[in-house]
Amino acid sequence: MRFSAFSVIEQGLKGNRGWPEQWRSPEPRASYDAVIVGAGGHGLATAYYLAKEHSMRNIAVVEKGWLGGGNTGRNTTVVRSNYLWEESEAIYEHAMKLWEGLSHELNYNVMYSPRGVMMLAHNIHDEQVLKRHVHANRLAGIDSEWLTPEQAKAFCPLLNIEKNVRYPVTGATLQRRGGTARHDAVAWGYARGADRLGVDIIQNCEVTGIRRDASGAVSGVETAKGFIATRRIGVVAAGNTSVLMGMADVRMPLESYPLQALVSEPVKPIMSCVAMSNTVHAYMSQSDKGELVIGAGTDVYTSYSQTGALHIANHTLEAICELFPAVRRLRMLRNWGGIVDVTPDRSPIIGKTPVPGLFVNCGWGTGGFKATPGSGHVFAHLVAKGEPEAIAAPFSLDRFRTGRLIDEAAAAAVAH
Amino acid sequence: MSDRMLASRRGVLDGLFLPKGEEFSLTPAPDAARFTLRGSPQAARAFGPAPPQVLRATSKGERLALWLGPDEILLIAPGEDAGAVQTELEHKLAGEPHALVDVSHRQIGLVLEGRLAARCLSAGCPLDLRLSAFPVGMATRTIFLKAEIVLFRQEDQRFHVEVWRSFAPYLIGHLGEALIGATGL
Amino acid sequence: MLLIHCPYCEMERPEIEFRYAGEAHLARPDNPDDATWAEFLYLRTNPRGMHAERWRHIHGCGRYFNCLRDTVSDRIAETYKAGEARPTTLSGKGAA
Amino acid sequence: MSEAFRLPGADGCPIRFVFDGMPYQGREGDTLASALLANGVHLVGRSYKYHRPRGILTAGAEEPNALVAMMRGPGRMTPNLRATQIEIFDGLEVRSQNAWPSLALDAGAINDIAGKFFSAGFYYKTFMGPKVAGSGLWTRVFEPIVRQAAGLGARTSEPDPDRYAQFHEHCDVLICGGGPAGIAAALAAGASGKDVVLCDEQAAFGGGLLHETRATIDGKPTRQWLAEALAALRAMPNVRLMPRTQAFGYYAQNFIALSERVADHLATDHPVRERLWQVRAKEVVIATGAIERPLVFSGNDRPGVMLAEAARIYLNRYGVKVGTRVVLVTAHDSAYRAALDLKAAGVTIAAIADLRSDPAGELVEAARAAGLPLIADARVAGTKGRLRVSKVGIAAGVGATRWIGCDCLLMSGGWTPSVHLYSQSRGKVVWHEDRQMFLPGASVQAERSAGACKGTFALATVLAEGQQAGAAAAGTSSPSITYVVAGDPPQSGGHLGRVKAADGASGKAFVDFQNDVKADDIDLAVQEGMRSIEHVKRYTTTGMATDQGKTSNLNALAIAAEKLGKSVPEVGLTTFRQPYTPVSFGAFAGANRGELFDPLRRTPTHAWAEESGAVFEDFGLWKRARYFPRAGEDMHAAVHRECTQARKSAGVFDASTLGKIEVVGPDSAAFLEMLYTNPWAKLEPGRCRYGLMLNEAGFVMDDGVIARLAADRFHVTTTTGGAPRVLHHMEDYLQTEFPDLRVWLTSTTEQWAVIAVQGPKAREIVAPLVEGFDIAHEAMPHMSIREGRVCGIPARVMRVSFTGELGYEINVPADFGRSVWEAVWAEGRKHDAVAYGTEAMHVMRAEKGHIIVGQETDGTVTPDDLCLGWAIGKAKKDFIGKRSLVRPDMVAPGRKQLVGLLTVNPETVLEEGAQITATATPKVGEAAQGHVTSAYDSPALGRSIALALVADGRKRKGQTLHVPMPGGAIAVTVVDPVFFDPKGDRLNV
Ligand SMILES: Cc1cc2nc3c(=O)[nH]c(=O)nc-3n(C[C@H](O)[C@H](O)[C@H](O)COP(=O)(O)OP(=O)(O)OC[C@H]3O[C@@H](n4cnc5c(N)ncnc54)[C@H](O)[C@@H]3O)c2cc1C
Ligand SMILES: NC(=O)c1ccc[n+]([C@@H]2O[C@H](COP(=O)([O-])OP(=O)(O)OC[C@H]3O[C@@H](n4cnc5c(N)ncnc54)[C@H](O)[C@@H]3O)[C@@H](O)[C@H]2O)c1
Ligand SMILES: Cc1cc2nc3c(=O)[nH]c(=O)nc-3n(C[C@H](O)[C@H](O)[C@H](O)COP(=O)(O)O)c2cc1C
Ligand SMILES: [Zn+2]
Repeated sequence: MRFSAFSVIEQGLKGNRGWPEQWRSPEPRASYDAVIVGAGGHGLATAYYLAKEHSMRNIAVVEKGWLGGGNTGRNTTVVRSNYLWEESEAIYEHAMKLWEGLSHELNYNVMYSPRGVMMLAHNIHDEQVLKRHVHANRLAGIDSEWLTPEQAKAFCPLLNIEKNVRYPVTGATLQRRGGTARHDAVAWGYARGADRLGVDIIQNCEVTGIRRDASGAVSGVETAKGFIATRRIGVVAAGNTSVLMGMADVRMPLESYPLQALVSEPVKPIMSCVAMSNTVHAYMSQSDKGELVIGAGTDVYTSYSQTGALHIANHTLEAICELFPAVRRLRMLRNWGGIVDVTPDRSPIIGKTPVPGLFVNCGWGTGGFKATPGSGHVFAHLVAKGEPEAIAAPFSLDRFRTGRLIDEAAAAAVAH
Repeated sequence: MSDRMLASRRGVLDGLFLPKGEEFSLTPAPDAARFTLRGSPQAARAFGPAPPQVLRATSKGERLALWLGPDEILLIAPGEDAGAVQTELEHKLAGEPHALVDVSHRQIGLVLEGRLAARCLSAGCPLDLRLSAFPVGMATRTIFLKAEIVLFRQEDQRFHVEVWRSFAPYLIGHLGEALIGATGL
Repeated sequence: MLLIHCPYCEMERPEIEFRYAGEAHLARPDNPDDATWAEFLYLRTNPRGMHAERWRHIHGCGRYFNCLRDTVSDRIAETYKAGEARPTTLSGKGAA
Repeated sequence: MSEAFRLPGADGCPIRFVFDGMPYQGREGDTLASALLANGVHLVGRSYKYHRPRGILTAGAEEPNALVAMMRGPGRMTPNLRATQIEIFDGLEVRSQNAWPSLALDAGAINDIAGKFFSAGFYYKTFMGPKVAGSGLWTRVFEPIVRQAAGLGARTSEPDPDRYAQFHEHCDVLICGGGPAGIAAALAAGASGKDVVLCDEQAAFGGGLLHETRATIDGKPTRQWLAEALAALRAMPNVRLMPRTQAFGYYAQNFIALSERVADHLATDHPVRERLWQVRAKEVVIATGAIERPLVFSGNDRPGVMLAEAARIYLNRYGVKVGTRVVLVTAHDSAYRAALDLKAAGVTIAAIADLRSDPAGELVEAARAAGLPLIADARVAGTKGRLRVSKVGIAAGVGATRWIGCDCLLMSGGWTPSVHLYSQSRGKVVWHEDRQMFLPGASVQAERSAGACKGTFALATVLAEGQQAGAAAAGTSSPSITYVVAGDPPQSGGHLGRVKAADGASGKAFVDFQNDVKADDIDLAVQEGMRSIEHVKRYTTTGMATDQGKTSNLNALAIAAEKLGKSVPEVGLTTFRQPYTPVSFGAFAGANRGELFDPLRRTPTHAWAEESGAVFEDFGLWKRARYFPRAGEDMHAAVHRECTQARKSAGVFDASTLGKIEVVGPDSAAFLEMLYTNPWAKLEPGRCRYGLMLNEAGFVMDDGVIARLAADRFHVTTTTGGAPRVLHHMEDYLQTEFPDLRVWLTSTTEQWAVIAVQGPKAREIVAPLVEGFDIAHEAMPHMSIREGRVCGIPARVMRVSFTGELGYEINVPADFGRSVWEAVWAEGRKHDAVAYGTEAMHVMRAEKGHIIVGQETDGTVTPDDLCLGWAIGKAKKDFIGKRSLVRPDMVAPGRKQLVGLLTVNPETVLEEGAQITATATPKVGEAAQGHVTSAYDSPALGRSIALALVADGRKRKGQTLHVPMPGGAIAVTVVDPVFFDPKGDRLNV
């Protein structure tokens, strides 16, 4: 059934009895043309585009838990494309273009909300780094503006721009097309879309092994629901990628860290944009439901526990209260964590692996939700064709051998 | 050189407000010479006090030796001894591989006293400061919020704290806040 | 906040006194080829289970040491001094 | 009307407060909820989605409905507080939320009628908008509407003036929850002499005992026993009682976070509003009790509908009757206690409708004996009443529905143990089919549960369990005392999920009151394929409100399970997360605000600069003088003057923030050989050398001048921001890669104040102050160091230059910095020297083509990229980063290299960070050739200059490139990065 205002009213009058399943819960078949491991946004989008654009219909997405329950279901939903390096700009902007039509494409309101993403500068070094981003983005045709503190305040009245604070706001960049989207809706929308194209989404089915034939090529996956034969495996398992690749004896340039987020009790709208500050390590937006959605830091040590330490949340809220003194009296409603897969250069890995038939899409770390449509789109191409398209090519595993890193961290990380 | 030229001292605490309460006082430690001594812990002997055990301080007369690490001892002596200590030690330790570095001006000493001294420290220091866990005579480098400190318990309710000079206002400011925060405790 | 036993201070101390320093027992190869060098620089075991890792008691005794921690429960099984071999008492895999 | 529903003889002294503008009277010890009920007020809020009138459901922290805003003056409004937790005080002012124009007539209530269109997840199904977003209906039209409608709490707008404190705490035994279990635990643990902390989220300790009027302990009325027990605990010096203190988070290794409400209940001002306690406990006892479950039937949300035990609490603890004519719907015996107590207080019990077919047991018989009308096998049709329940429709079995009049409807679906903290400790709860409860399983941390939170409800057993838990936690032998309890008849029962509907049933049956989630919303979620409880939760938002589903999660789970045809444990619970109940952001932030947010590091000469009108800049944690404007000067003018004068005569500069590391030991040189690209073995004592540090990936990490003081002693300088990182990096290699080297590192950054004197007159200025060594050119050549006295103080003087001028850097012990600076300044004045700041320093070093790490570099730049190949010891077989320098991409053509840029128009100063392109009008997506790293107006050249990283830059000198700007591209010529005095003649004088 197509979703529409009409169907909502029609069903409403019928007591909502007629709504069908948004996706089936099938048992796995013996074999598939391709198996995507991980039913997060990226994995589901991959399956969707494989079916839609590469007309592969005999596909399974295998998920150890519930679809969208990984980082897709626990992220702070910031969407933007104002990255520094051309390679990054290309892939994140590709995603941004897809976001703009995604609700329509999926016939599912993913609530993509281009409310503007502001990145704050607090000193001269910040200004140099952020202005460099603005210039790079403009050259790449990505909207990006420089704001004075007063303009930043006008755009986000909650922001404190007083000069007499420890880290006064000295300016900000603004990407107006940046914003947020509803995390769960993204997973559900892609799941529904893929399911309608015949993709089997198999939940509660952990992949426990990757089987290879004599030639070394993949021949299938061992799962909680038995062996599933396939010659193409796309691993899209975020924090668990190292574990999965380990099943094929592939060591990855990844470390998995707990990353926390938290929400406040809901209040009437007090913030209509996203504001972030690398210098004080905090960012905040307000969801449509009214709660303030706040991103905290990662713990310092690798871990697979989806919980973080208290002092990490403390530091985040110290910073939030400095930037937005009017929220100090609001209260934390819930605080959770996810496991992010971090690469040495903070850029993703989308590519072939030493194992024939095994492809990987990972390393999105703390920032891959925004890439979901684009990532799925290019990864589908790689899995279908066996070769990456231009946008994805620079993100190969091989870059760690050649040294051709795409270091998004460096520019910001080096404090003089 | 004419004494017009003789430079004068100006410490970081000059003109800084030190929080005080009925059950808490914060005072500058007496002027001191400080050295980090690296290499063989035995080297401390040359300084006076017995070589301190792990996480302990030893003293002889007005000279203090604090264990900071397996091969790191902080030596504290009265300010006027500065020159003497240096020459004396370098002489005695000649030939023995070691590092003696003057850090007299790198950090300052503060003395926290009173029933609330440990409580105020606990506002920023995550260590267990109960006497059972942090007895008199214990010394260690640790952290107070975002400032590194050296903490030495001299009496049940008396701590000697060393902090890098530029972090002193931050530490003192927070101790002041802590004292207010402890109202009614 | 973890409690970590520093083998030099011979005492459990709060996590924020320490600095995490990544996977332990990675030997710096001499005249390696590009692949081997990349392995040393970037490839990590990142196990789901027992992890041998380096910590430095930076706001304490200043020493680097090694630690066996279960990355699922975050429970620390053992800490040992830098240079000492990884204890064999505990399986590398670790209970998840 | 004043306290019409208060029992006669209530003694607490009267307190006046204001709710929605209306003055009311309550009593000392009241919560806002009990005080409002005493005045017959049930309607206190409007629901989130349908704006249905809502009353008070519970008497505690689990309250989903009665949320209000507390007004306390500017910046002190707090939204979403529970009326059941607010302690009233004279002058208290609170307002209801989410209602307009008023609670009684709320426009939003239209949503209630249109409800059927607002089924779970309806917003995912519409507002999709056309292909092009931005123009999307969602963003432009609907989202703003949805946002305005949503968001329960009132907005805060002003900064919060209050103070929040934080403390670390350590104890042997932490007991969370001060009911009978917790108190018995504290008595037992306290007796052992161990350090015990007992916290309870309420103002009074006692939990269930506070309203227990029937039972006796050791022959004493419970409340007397309680008073004596608390007195005993207060008498123990090793026991600490913390009321109003919630344990909200259970973290790794028995690290528990408590939040203490210090001031909100006070009429007077108090210096601290809340305290955050970070407790490390050797052992923890969880005694957090149980929460009563509502029943799910149509109209179960009207004001006047409340939990049975809550009514009993209001009656026995606060002396408040919740109504005059009460109906109870229950599946658990405990509601009969409420009925009996209410009856005894003169309240009419119109009916007890028991869902069970044949209710039995002591309490049931007691009710029968007391003549309370009992309906077994009851079913519910619904309730009536607009702003307050007036009727409830009940049927016995399949019989006809009777509409029974009442002004209060009490319900009890049984009890849900509070396993939140246990679950946060990473323990796995276990489903007990017989009892229909999730209870704590094995302990993962040093923790044990006792009492109702463990499913133990009989008071005697609760006390015994608490006592054992306390003793075990304290490591003492199990205690001797046995508590004798009377008047606590056994109680059982319970119901999960929907109540069977009587005929004629209609209307919404709520599961999650605050988020307006109905039973059929949960059905719908399942129907739409949401088979995981996690999906059901997120699709319907059940359990996601500010109460986190304390009263609703189990009903939601049961309804989902039924619809799925699965058992409750198969479907499972969602995750319990911190905080148990919401905690102020301010409490997490504590005193870390304003100047105390981060250390603010000032140099020894800071005050002088301040007095001299310097403008400062933040530089990592440091404040540094950026420039010293004179009357009427802007930055450009000041910097121009400072540069010009420094090159003409001399300038004095505070370089104290530079990192300094003393490297000492016989193997020092060997160590530096590995850490820096340059050779060190042959550097003679007394000489300095520029040092370049790489990370293992071959990228420039830091640089600085390194001076050799003796064969075994180096004075190493680092960048200001790099200092801690460099020392950490050095220690890493020293301790783990080269442990055999006999070298020791000591940070001396703050030991020395550093005063740089740069310019042709530098020597004349410094000479008169120096004792013990000769600073003449020959005696002390460029790049050398001397130890001696300056102004009579032991000092280290380096002859170095970042500006390209003759220069000295005087290092004196920090306390002498200010006074030596003044002496230097006095000498300088004789030669019209200037004080200059970081900005002039940047300009002058750029004129010389000197890089600044962090400005010319960004972690992706190699020595060769910076034309610093000369700084690499060619003969060295190894140093950190060496191997990486020959990786394929490091030697590939097209790398970005440091060059100078000259704009065609000398007036134009480029913008730092601007991109560089080959063409003047680049197409979208055209690759950049590089970017501008530094750009200034150069006084020495009388024109603008810039440094840049440009692809193959060294090969492109003379070429014209373009810097695209919003106003059009700026043409630039690629030149050598050294603009001024390339031969360095000015140094060697
Ligand atoms: C707290 C937090 C905040 C964040 N904020 C943002 C933000 O604001 N903006 C942004 O762009 N990004 C953000 N991110 C990052 C973003 O969430 C992720 O990069 C992105 O969601 C990754 O999507 P994914 O589909 O690749 O991974 P996931 O959604 O994690 O999906 C991976 C799936 O693989 C499954 N899986 C793992 N192992 C197996 C196995 N053996 N067998 C079967 N299935 C398996 C997992 O169960 C999971 O469902 C944030 C992340 C976190 C944790
Ligand atoms: N008859 C029944 O079925 C039934 C049901 C429930 C309770 N009870 C009675 O309740 C009592 C149970 O005793 P108990 O001590 O186990 O529970 P309790 O409810 O008496 O005490 C629990 C206490 O813990 C506090 N608390 C809860 N969570 C907290 C947190 N996170 N931080 C700080 N404090 C917190 C509560 O404020 C409360 O005071 C007995 O008197 C029992 O008879 C009986
Ligand atoms: C953007 C966003 C908004 C959220 N808002 C709420 C909320 O209003 N209430 C709530 O209880 N949880 C909210 N959550 C948190 C979820 O309840 C849950 O904690 C998170 O998805 C992680 O799952 P877990 O806690 O079950 O591990 C939100 C999560 C996200 C990503
Ligand atoms: Zn240590």
